[in-house]
Amino acid sequence: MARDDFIIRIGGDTAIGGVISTGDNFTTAAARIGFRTFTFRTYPSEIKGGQAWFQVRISSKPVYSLGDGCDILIAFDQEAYELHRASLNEGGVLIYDSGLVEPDPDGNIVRYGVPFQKIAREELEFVRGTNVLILGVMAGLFGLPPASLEEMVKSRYKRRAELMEKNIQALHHGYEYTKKIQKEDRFWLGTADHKARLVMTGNDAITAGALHAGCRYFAGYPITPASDILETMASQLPRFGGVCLQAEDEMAAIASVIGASYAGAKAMTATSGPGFSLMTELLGLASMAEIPIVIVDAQRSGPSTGMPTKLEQGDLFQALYGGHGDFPRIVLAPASVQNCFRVSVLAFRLAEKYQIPVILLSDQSLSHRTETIERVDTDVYPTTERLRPNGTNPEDYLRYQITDSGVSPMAIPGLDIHTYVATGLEHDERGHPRLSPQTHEEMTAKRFHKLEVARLDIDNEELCPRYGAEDADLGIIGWGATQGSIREAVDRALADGLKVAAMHPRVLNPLPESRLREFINSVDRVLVPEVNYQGQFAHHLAASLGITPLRFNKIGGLPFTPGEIHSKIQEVLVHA
Amino acid sequence: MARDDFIIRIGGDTAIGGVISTGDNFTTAAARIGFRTFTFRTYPSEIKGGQAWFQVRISSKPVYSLGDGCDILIAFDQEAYELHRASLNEGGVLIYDSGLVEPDPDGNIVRYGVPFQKIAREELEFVRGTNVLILGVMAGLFGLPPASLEEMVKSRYKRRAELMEKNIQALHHGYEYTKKIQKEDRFWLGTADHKARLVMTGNDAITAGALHAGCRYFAGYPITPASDILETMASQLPRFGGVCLQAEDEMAAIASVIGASYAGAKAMTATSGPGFSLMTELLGLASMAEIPIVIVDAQRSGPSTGMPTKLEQGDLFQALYGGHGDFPRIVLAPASVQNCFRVSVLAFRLAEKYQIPVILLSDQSLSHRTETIERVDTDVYPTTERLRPNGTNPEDYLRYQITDSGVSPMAIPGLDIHTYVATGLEHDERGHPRLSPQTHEEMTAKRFHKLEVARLDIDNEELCPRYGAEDADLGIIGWGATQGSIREAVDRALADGLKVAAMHPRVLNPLPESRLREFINSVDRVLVPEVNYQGQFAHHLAASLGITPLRFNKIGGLPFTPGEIHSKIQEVLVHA
Amino acid sequence: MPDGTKVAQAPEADVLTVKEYKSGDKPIWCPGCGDFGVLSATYKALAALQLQRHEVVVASGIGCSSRTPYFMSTFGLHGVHGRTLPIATGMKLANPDLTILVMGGDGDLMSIGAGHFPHAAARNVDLTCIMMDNQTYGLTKAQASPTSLMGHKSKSTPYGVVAKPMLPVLFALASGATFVARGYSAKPNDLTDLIVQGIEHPGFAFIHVQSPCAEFFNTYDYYDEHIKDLPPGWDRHDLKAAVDLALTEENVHLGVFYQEERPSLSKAVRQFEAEHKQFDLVEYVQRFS
Amino acid sequence: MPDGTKVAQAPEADVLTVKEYKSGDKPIWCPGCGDFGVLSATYKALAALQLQRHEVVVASGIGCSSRTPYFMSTFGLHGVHGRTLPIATGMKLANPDLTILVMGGDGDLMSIGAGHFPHAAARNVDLTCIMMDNQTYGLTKAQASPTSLMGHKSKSTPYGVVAKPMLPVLFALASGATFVARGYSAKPNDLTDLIVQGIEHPGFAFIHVQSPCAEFFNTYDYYDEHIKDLPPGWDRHDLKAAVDLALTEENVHLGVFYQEERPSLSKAVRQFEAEHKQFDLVEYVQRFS
Ligand SMILES: Cc1ncc(C[n+]2csc(CCOP(=O)(O)OP(=O)(O)O)c2C)c(N)n1
Ligand SMILES: Cc1ncc(C[n+]2csc(CCOP(=O)(O)OP(=O)(O)O)c2C)c(N)n1
Ligand code: SF4
Ligand code: SF4
Ligand SMILES: [Mg+2]
Ligand SMILES: [Mg+2]
Repeated sequence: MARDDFIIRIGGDTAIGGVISTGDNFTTAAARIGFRTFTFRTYPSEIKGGQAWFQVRISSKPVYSLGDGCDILIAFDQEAYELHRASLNEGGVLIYDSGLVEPDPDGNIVRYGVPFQKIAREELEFVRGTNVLILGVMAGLFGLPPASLEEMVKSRYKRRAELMEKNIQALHHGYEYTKKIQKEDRFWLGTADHKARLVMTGNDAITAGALHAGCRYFAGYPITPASDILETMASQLPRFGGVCLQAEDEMAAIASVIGASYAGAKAMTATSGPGFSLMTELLGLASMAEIPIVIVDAQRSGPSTGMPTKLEQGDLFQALYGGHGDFPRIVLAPASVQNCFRVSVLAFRLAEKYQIPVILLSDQSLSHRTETIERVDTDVYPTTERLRPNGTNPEDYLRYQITDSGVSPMAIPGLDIHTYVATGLEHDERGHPRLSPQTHEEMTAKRFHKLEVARLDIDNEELCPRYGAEDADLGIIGWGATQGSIREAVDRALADGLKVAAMHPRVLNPLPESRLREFINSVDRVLVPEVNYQGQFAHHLAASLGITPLRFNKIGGLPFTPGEIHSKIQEVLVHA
Repeated sequence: MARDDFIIRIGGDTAIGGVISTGDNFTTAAARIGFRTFTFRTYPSEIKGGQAWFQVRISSKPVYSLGDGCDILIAFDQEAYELHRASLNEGGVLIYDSGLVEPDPDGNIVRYGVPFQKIAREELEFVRGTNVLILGVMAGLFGLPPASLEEMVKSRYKRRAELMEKNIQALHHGYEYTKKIQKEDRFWLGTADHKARLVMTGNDAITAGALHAGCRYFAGYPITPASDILETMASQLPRFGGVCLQAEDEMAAIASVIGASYAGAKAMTATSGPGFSLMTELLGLASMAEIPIVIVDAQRSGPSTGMPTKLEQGDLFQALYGGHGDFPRIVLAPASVQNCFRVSVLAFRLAEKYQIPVILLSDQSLSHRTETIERVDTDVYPTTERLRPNGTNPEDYLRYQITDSGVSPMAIPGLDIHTYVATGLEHDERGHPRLSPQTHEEMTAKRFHKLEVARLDIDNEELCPRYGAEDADLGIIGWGATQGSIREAVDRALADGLKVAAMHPRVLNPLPESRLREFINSVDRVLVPEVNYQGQFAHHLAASLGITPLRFNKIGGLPFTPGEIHSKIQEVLVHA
Repeated sequence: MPDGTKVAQAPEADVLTVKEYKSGDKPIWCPGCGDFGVLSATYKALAALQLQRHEVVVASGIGCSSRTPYFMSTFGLHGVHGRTLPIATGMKLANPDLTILVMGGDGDLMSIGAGHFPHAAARNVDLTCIMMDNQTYGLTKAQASPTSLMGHKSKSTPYGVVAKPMLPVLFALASGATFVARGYSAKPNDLTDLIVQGIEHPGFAFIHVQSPCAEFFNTYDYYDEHIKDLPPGWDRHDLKAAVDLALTEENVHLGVFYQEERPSLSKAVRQFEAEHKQFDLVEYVQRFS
Repeated sequence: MPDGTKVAQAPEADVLTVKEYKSGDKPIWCPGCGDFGVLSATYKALAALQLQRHEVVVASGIGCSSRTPYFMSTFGLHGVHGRTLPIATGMKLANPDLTILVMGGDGDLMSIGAGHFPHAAARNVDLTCIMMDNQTYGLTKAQASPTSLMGHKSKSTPYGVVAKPMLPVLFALASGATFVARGYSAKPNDLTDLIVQGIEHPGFAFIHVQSPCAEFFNTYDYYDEHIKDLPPGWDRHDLKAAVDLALTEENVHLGVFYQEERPSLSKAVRQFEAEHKQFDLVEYVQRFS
């Protein structure tokens, strides 16, 4: 029986080039006709040269994760073949450049050797067309209508007729070539629903969410894997009436975001670990002076410079606890690309509503992978404006008024006549410096009280969904981009007859305590899988909820696969 | 019966001046003849003007804390009187400038009004002698031999004969004046042991410890309450053959400390919260590149600029968890001025032995208060040198060799011929960048393993003392400068017949787990008092040891008094 | 630019006098501190320009000089040490109609903040940066600062400063500032005039003010004696002359060293907005389909 | 200065050639990258001076250019973005016999590291700072840098850079650097000579190197055409002339703009040591009794 849910991996040296673009093009073409896709990409640390790889899972049904291993491996060179051969699933397909790769005999897989480079050079006389040639071969072998690819090539080279011509020729050459191949595998894309969806990366979705939420100021300093948020904001914000600044460093970036927000704009910065660490002092200022800001931290593998192109969920401690003194901040973690949009809008909602810094923790896999997502219905995500001192007599205006919610009206220079001084010194309700014990107690309580009120906004099913068995023995609590793999693992375990459930909060501080407690109380044991060494979320849950969860940690720069989590579930429930 | 353990508080506006110096002089004179002293001082945030106060507890027996309230209040002005009147204990003494202060009638206290300013102006014709006049009055009233004060005045003005003369006159004038006063209180300094002790602040003791441990490079940026470490290092390091640099900011300070240590020097920086936050990124570099450094964080009341002249134990989260990615660091907290010396030496020992950043958390009270301490016997605190690649063939040299202890030999440029590149990128044993999952796993484990080995060094009675009842119902776990108050509170509770004990680890990461577990298991309930809002140490203990301690938090810039902790013990054990 | 309706403005006094720009708070500086003169010049400059209080923001860092916002009835932000220029840059970009003053010390702007200064100048952010130079760290009690002279003995440099002092006017000129001037706190009227010009200048205006620390480093006598006006006939559009003088003088010339017109950052970025097709989110996400 | 015994030195080759200064690792730069030229000039300079490998430290930050230490057989430190100058300052102060090279990019030294640069120069730290200027951020793939020209369109500035470019030579001169030069990666022999002079200079030596990014901003044609030597008869001790030229030229003159003798930081601080009575701890604590 043909399988239309399969995983293609493409690997090769970036000096040859085209690994990522070949994958991207195939993905886009498939998505345009209604297939769901889920990609992953990883770059070498070298500037040029070194192995990159791209993986896409394609299906006519929704897909939630990268899956396990790969079903189809396309090896551009020998090193790629050697690096990935072990990941090829049984019954999988190896496609390789027969001029460059010498695969070992292996009866468990199907092999198609094609002399890609040779054909491009000798038959097409167009070496740069190798990638498109490969695309044609992929289309032919796995049933993607060449028309969809042709359309893409056309739009890409629409201003360079000659190149367009040559590429289309290469595409068809590859497609026709497959007629000479005896197809021995069972992977075949049937038909999809032809519904228009979006193919976005996490960074794209976060940016789109921010623009929708009303972000009109962005400042950032380039850093992998957050740079493309800066780049998109630089090109798009002026079209939305906003401003983007490439700052001289990350301190300047967050400082200017604080200034912009003080002056009335919804404002954001995006960075990765090293830059996030540099923002520590100013994060405290934003919290103390109660200035709403959003900080995206696209986590990468740390510490220090670490592995800049690899993923890790290693900045949670810094997000939750970084900075001197006691101050509140809100920490969010989107669980998928689709979810990035919503969580980005939520970040601005909470920042503006509670006048507090909000940290959105993404990671390298989420930043750069694409998913097909449903078109966002922006009406579902209303925007939020901050509380202003409307109507108050300026003489009576208390910028840091102690209120039931802890939130005080914030005047905007130029718009409100309620002048005040925002300050990082301890201060009274008017904002005047005051170093008395009582003031410090009251004001600290006021600032932290906002977290308690915010908790009520987020302690709900939508932002803390539960999945799986009602009467579970094992409860998995995950965060961030691991959601898809956990979900598939839970499905497989349920199919095994195991009683397992999962909860995946989007808000990590304040915790949705009642949902979590209910969940914890409903299961025998709690397992917290995360891509870091110390078990940072498990630590936070332990301290906050008084539990002692099982920890399941993976580091090394690759995401959890559903299979790894499934095995862990089995280990805990079956073999324990 | 005369009491020779009492507390003097002096308050007044800094615009008048002399509050702190009067207290300091009285303290030094008392200490020189063998009395134990324990001081506290707090400054206004204004540059000039605003209320400062000084407190000293004096006794012929060892003193461990500031005590409760005060027994003798010396009010320089009306505001000081009003600010502190409620703190004067029953049966206490109010001494006030009868020209400036109008005290309310109060039958529970003894009052001595003296027109200090008027006497200085009219009788001595030497207004600047007011403070010394007051000193003379204090000496006369409470039995401090005027000779000891005279000696101090002499040495202070040894190069200005005329001033010396006038001051000595003022001193004796004050002393003689008291003969006219009818003494109605019971406070009287008897005799002390005349043993020579040192009067040091915490900052002094930390600096002395560092110099003893072999610190030969210091860089810092001025910040209250750490500036005097910089200042002392600037004047003293050249005398020890070392170098001190006032850096352009805190990032430069820690960066240069990393550079100096790389180049072979034992190196340190000192800062307070805002500067410590700025060091976050480079802290990660030191840990990743395994470069030994010592960072003193003299905590002050945060967040942000907060209350720069007030105390708080609010930077523990930042010390334990600050920074992106997973990386180990060691966190120490001295418990008293005497203990500062030892812990400072320990900081270098652990840093050099484990090639790891060590954070020494002091706080504003410890930084600036003085205690009489026993002369340090430096032989008890041996210095430690780092492991070098002695004898290894340079070709085979592995800077980041995986060893049983996790510690690898570190070559010093110019001294060793084993060249290598220190790096913040993930790296193999040679130090070459390597971004493979396996390398990252192994190297992360190597780095964290050092904490496990270090734990064996510190999980002992000396560095984690226990105090109080053997069979306690309540166990108190404290950290840092709260030790003295906890100790006195435990003594009082034991005297009440309550079963209570305390443990006070000097090392907060890695935790002395076996000592702590043993202690926790030996008591029914655990109480963690700390001067911060979030209960940062309680949180850390909860997550690390799986306990749910009672939290007892105080904020506002003042230390716990023994009475406050005693009441809490009673509340938990008696009224619960 | 910020969303939100402009609140009906309360009737201001017809003419705003110096009094109106004062907050109720009494400056906490030491008697004789130069910063009093700078503050009063600032009040006067605002009054001279009749700026609405709610359209002015005074941003500062940490230091004695950085306390200024509390003594003004305008909007203010008292931030952290050294980051005022980027904070102010964000303010101006987000809300370009505001008048923004950055006020701080030699430590704040030239030591910990030294990395932001050349960039703010190069970008020509439209704001007025008034640096109160007392050649010391006042608030932390008398350590050396980047403008302390070589050999200066301070608590942190007991054997003397070994670094060459930074020359703020030269630093600003070399960084591309479009208005560079020097004032003296003890000449508040001249200083008022410079601040007025700085605010009127459409770009990055840097005013280096000699503002002695009466408490820890009293230099009144020195400056009273040495301060002088720029040479007669000074051409404020001659960058080379300005640089050459700044290179050699002893930080004693008062007046406008240099002025140039270059599009300010906030103007330039608004230009992008005008030149490019406006999007809404629906149009924008189109590109991902 | 560090404690610890000097380990007997292994016999080095009698004469050290370029080969000996190479590490086993092949540079990972793109073909044509200017940094190759800078690296080879550095090898040659070390060979010319016959420096012992274990007495040289190459310190760098983050960026393509900052990868240099891995390709050298000397000691090295590959730190974090922007902090190399203070790291190197610590090295030199702690261990003054070392020869220290700071190597990094225009982003590393002039953007995120801009705050440290003037202070290292003012202090005259005895090291050689080689800045490989490609007017872009190579490693993060082609965003604008502080030396990008106005109007330059990059991924992060799609509508053009609006800031005035920083002028590294001017910046160094204005900050008090005592040796300031410019080289071109495509003229490695001249560059070798500059590096030799920089290392021999007893103080802060700054060498601005035009080192094009072949991948993202290929400026070879421009520089091949425009690069020229300093005017004939150039007096490297004339600060005013150097500043005036740096102010107006297009970053194209090669050679030593300026050199001056001033006590270096490490010399100056050792002086303190010599001048003051030595203490041990017992003597020191005496003052607290
Ligand atoms: C990050 C940080 N480091 C250090 C300090 C301590 N600090 C406060 S003000 C100041 C310097 C003050 O000097 P300057 O900026 O010249 O202002 P002045 O007081 O002389 O007006 C310092 C170092 C701080 N608040 N924050
Ligand atoms: C704190 C921090 N911010 C950002 C980055 C990302 N980053 C790495 S290199 C670089 C700039 C590279 O430009 P440059 O210094 O000019 O070196 P080049 O690659 O051009 O040689 C940036 C922004 C980082 N590593 N650390
Ligand atoms: S310390 Fe100096 S700068 Fe600060 S207020 Fe006093 S006189 Fe002014
Ligand atoms: S990206 Fe540019 S700077 Fe980096 S290695 Fe390639 S050519 Fe050199
Ligand atoms: Mg100053
Ligand atoms: Mg560059």
